[in-house]
Amino acid sequence: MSDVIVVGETSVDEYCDVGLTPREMVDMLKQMLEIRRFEERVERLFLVEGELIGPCHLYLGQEAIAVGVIKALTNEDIVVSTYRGHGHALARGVSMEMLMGELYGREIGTCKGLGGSMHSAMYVKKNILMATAIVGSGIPIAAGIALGLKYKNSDNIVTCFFGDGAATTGAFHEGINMAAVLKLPVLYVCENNQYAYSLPFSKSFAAGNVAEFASGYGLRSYFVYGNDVISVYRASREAVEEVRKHKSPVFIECRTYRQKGHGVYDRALYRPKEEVDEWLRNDPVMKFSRRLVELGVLTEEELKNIDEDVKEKVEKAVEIARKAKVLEFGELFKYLYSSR
Amino acid sequence: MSDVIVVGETSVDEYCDVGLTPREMVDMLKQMLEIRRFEERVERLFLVEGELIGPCHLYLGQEAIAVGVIKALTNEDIVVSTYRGHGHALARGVSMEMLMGELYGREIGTCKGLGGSMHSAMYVKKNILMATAIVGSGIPIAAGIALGLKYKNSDNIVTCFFGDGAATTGAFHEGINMAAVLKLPVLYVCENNQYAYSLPFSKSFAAGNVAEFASGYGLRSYFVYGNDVISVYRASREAVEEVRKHKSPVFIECRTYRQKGHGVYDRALYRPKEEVDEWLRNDPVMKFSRRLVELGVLTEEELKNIDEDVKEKVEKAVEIARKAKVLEFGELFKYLYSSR
Amino acid sequence: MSRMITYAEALNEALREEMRRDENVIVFGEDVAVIGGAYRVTKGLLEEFGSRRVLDTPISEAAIVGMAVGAALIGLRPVAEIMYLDFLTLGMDQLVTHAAKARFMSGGQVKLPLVVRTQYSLGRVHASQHSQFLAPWFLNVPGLKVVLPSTPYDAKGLLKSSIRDDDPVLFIESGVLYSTKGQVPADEYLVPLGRADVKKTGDDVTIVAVSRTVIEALKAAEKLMEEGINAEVIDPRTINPMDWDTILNSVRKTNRLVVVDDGHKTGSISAEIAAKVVEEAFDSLEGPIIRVNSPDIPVPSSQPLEKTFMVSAEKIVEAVLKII
Amino acid sequence: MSRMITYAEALNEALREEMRRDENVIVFGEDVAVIGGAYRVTKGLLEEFGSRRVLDTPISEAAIVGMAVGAALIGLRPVAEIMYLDFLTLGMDQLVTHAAKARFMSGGQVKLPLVVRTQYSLGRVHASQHSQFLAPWFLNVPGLKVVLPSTPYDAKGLLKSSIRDDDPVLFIESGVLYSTKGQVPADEYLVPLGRADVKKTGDDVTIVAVSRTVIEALKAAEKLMEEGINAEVIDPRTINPMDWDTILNSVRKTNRLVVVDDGHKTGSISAEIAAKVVEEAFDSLEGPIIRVNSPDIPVPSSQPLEKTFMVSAEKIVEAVLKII
Ligand SMILES: Cc1ncc(C[n+]2csc(CCOP(=O)(O)OP(=O)(O)O)c2C)c(N)n1
Ligand SMILES: Cc1ncc(C[n+]2csc(CCOP(=O)(O)OP(=O)(O)O)c2C)c(N)n1
Ligand SMILES: [Mg+2]
Ligand SMILES: [Mg+2]
Repeated sequence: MSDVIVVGETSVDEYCDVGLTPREMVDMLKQMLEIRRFEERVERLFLVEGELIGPCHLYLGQEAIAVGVIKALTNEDIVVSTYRGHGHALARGVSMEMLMGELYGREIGTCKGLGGSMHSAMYVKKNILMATAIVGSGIPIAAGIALGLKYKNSDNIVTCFFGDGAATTGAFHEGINMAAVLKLPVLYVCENNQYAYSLPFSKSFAAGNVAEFASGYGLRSYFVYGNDVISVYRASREAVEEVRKHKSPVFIECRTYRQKGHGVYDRALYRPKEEVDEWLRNDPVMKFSRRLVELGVLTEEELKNIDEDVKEKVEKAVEIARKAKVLEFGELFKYLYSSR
Repeated sequence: MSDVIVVGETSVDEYCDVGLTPREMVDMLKQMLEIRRFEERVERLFLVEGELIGPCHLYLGQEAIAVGVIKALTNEDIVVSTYRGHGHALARGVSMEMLMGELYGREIGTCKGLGGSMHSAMYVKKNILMATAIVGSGIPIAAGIALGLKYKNSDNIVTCFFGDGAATTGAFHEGINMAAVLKLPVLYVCENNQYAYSLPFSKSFAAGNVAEFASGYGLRSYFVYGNDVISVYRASREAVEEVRKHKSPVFIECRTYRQKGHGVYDRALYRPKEEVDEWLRNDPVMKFSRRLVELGVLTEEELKNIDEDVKEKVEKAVEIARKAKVLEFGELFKYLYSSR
Repeated sequence: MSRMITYAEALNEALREEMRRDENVIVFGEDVAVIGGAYRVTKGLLEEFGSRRVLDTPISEAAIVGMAVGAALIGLRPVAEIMYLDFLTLGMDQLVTHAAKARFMSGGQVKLPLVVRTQYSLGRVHASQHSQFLAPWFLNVPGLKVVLPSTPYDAKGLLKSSIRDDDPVLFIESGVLYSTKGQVPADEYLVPLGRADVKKTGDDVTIVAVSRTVIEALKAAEKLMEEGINAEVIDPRTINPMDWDTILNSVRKTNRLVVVDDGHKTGSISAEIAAKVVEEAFDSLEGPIIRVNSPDIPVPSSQPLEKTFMVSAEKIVEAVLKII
Repeated sequence: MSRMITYAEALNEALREEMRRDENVIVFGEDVAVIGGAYRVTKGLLEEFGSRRVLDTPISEAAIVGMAVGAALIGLRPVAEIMYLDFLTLGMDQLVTHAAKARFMSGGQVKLPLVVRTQYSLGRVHASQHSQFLAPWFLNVPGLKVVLPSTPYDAKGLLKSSIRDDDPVLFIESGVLYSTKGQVPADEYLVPLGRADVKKTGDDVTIVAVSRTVIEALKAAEKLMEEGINAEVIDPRTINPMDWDTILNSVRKTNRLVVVDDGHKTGSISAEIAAKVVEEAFDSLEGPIIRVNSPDIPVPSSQPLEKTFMVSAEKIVEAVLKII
């Protein structure tokens, strides 16, 4: 990987050099826990309570990426998300009620119930301008947003999340080449969880990794251990600076693992047990909380309290969403056109 | 270009080591002349006589590629061509009358007049199974043909021609990745004439060359001086062997130059004069004929005779095409479906 | 002998039988091999026919359809799966500009015996980007054949015919119908392309319905019966080519027509059927032709809203009552 | 004050005026900058507005449309060119599944003021892959607006309105009309979207025609005049949303309808118009509605065959005579 900047796991000793205050690190852990507990609850709402239905793609196991990348952005930077977007939304500070409300199809939802889980991360007030359910399609859209930012001489950049499966779409190639040729300020973040639905990465993509392939477009490209939030943050901070300064695209591949099935109903029996176990042992939330305790930034007790708070918050969101009302059908026609 | 096999111009001294008989070399020159004189005549039929109309893309300047690559194939190997396909068809031995007939929209045409210039190279009897006018679209189609060949345990391979502009299409990425992942016997030949219509290669593609980018898919990849038919042949022979043996895709980029406009009506004033002149000085037909004379394989006199014969042949094709009849409109409905 | 099996099982049987019968039939697409398809229509094919004939592909819809074009050109009979009809928007160039035209534009030099199988998910809370019923577009693509089965029996017989057909076939399944059951003969049979099926005979009004809405139309016909109205329900099954004779003959008999499909109303399949009938059988018509369709807005995700959005037996009954 | 200018020049003026008026308007696409477009519609824009606002892109139709979506989301008013309507098959996902739905599926959070300009080349010996009239597909895509001008005047006024519109607009030009001339005011004007134009008034029959076929319909009306038949010719100009009132009122007056467009007959724009009229104005109709379209085969390249293939004034006259 000659052309690629590799960022492996960050040792605890290095934590102090990262430039994050203890407070910031605890907040990052809290966000990761919010995603974790939210998704676990959603899973139960589908599989146990049977209260939610339809497609839903959990972010479990990838928490370090959303939190690490988004921590490196300003609130004004734009985000393009996907159908696996709950994590991006929560890391951006979208309220749990609204997110849960969207899953319940309620008017209080981020998209008033019209988008559902797959588009629930689309929330303009938090500068998430798109959550697409078409694999790869966010990549050229992000290029267009970047074109606009550059045109307006804005200092903001756009960050576009997508999976390893997206790397085999035409949109990936056209979009990244376009961004590279036109020099557009986009940070492309490939969350390589090693599966595109049932297809393992090795059978999906002809190159050994996405980062190196992307460097073929002449981009600066990072290959990052994606289960370590601090590693993700370090790489992202550097990458974001680069994008902002040079107004050119930069690429990050984060290696991670989808802890659950592709969608909430998928039991994912196609994966080798050892592989799953290996990655579960490297769970990003456990890893980070252990480190913070080790580092003395947090006590076990405090950790437990945070977790309890988060769980309560999730439960409250469920309560609110459950009781919220659905939009009137007649209202839908208002959302078709802006003008008539 | 670490991962790429570079094949520069072949010196006359090396000609004897290539493994071609003098006779074969003279035949190759004759084919190049056939393309040259055919295209020059076609250009006049459009611009001077005004007898032909519609889109038409001349192969002038690229003759070494069609002839060099196709010489390395057997007649049973499949070819996928494009709208700039007259050269491929003639190098494959498609009759001039039929090709010219197609340009005239006559029933004797390769496609019975239904395809016109842009599809005229599609001639199944010579195993040219597609001539697409949609940039890049032949690339996945070639993968499918290769899938079929491999499935049938055939020793034949498929060769797919396309331009530098095709390298920026989604079809390029999806098609080559597919061929690489499924290990399909395709030879991909990018004729990089340095322009996609008015767009110079440097503004079209983020990477410095297509060959190196393609090696990112894990393919063996060649970067070849495309105005030397012997260089093209040498690289192709090696590449074809590789594809045939390993049943995997191989990539060749031939650097060349479009001597005329994009289409026959385009005066291409957007190109620097020095650039055009430089490449005209390296005209592939002149280059090869001078070498063969130098080598003593051919006298100036014989060369002139061959050229006269070719011109006569072209003129005869024009005569025949002119007089040929157009299909009855009612017949068209027969060609819609194979079955009903 | 016949058994009750699901629509998905019927499709699976069709694939199996045709793969056994003809070595040239191969199957590829996203997630079709190892897990047997997102909706299990290709389940077990990998086990029976091996990885040479059943291939998982990357997420590359344009290349999947393009590969089908190439494989057909060289003599195979590829059956490519596009997981959702929505994703076919990414393969339109290959399907419309290549598969449907290669034969014609080459003056008949080639044939393209390929099938693109896909499904539309309206009715499964999949939201705007996964619920599109894009079938009407393909009415306007000469060179393609387009099939939309509504029952397990038709699904099996039509898929078998599609695979044997020498022309490119777009085979659109209904996601909500996968789990519906119906009688399917144990012995081999085919349902020919281009022939409509009269699902119920009647004299008072003709209801032409497509895919999922056939089920709703039949429910509507039952309710109408209670009110003494005897509706004829016709399922075209193939919309390209359409079996105009069956439709026109029915309208000539009943003199009244309601057309139904799951698409947005404007530019729908129903529009074409209405236009053709008014062109060819104007004198038989005793009232306007009413279309029952989805409204002209994208599909909302929220379940109750999606339900209101969709064509239902009630809406069909209402339409019939308007013209009777 | 008005001048005779070409359809292409009128479009060029529209772009220039809107770019002068609004900094947020930018233009990009293949070959639009340095050479001013394959058909010179964007000629001179690079010189006047510079390379920040007028960009040549690689051959990447999906990314071109996708980039327009993104640019619109962030507040620009991009005008993207797709060189041929045929190539829009490569950008369908972005146009149909993203541009047309983003506002709805987000519960109205965003607006997408983008224009995709393209042209269809039927009539220019471009063969099957470069002559498709795919406009009918977009009737069935709620969330898009679709415009097809037939005169230089309309071309300019409609393009200006499209650029100012806050919703995604697909603007389909006719390649054969680029060189046609017409009166265009020197002063600024707009032609509103969603309003049909009565190109000629008449009482005996209504002819609704779209884009290039409007010219043929007007020629047909002249010929019919010689035979004492006074036809009304309506150009919808915007097919989505369609100005139904104008069409329905005309049919209610003339009681007869012929519908014309350059698409294949089955699934055409004409089908929708016929279906709507029969649904809403059945009682006014005194005869069948006849459609005049291209036949249901791809476009042949050979010039005489293409000519026979296409809609002509003669074919329209013939259709009118059938129902009068
Ligand atoms: C273009 C397209 N093809 C197929 C699908 C169906 N699908 C949804 S997600 C998915 C897998 C995507 O894998 P990846 O990009 O790795 O993201 P992940 O789901 O692992 O986060 C597939 C095949 C789709 N939504 N869009
Ligand atoms: C998908 C697509 N986009 C645009 C065009 C219009 N067009 C035809 S050829 C061409 C340039 C192609 O350049 P390249 O691939 O380098 O091939 P060359 O013409 O130089 O042989 C363009 C833009 C097309 N035919 N197909
Ligand atoms: Mg993945
Ligand atoms: Mg080129």
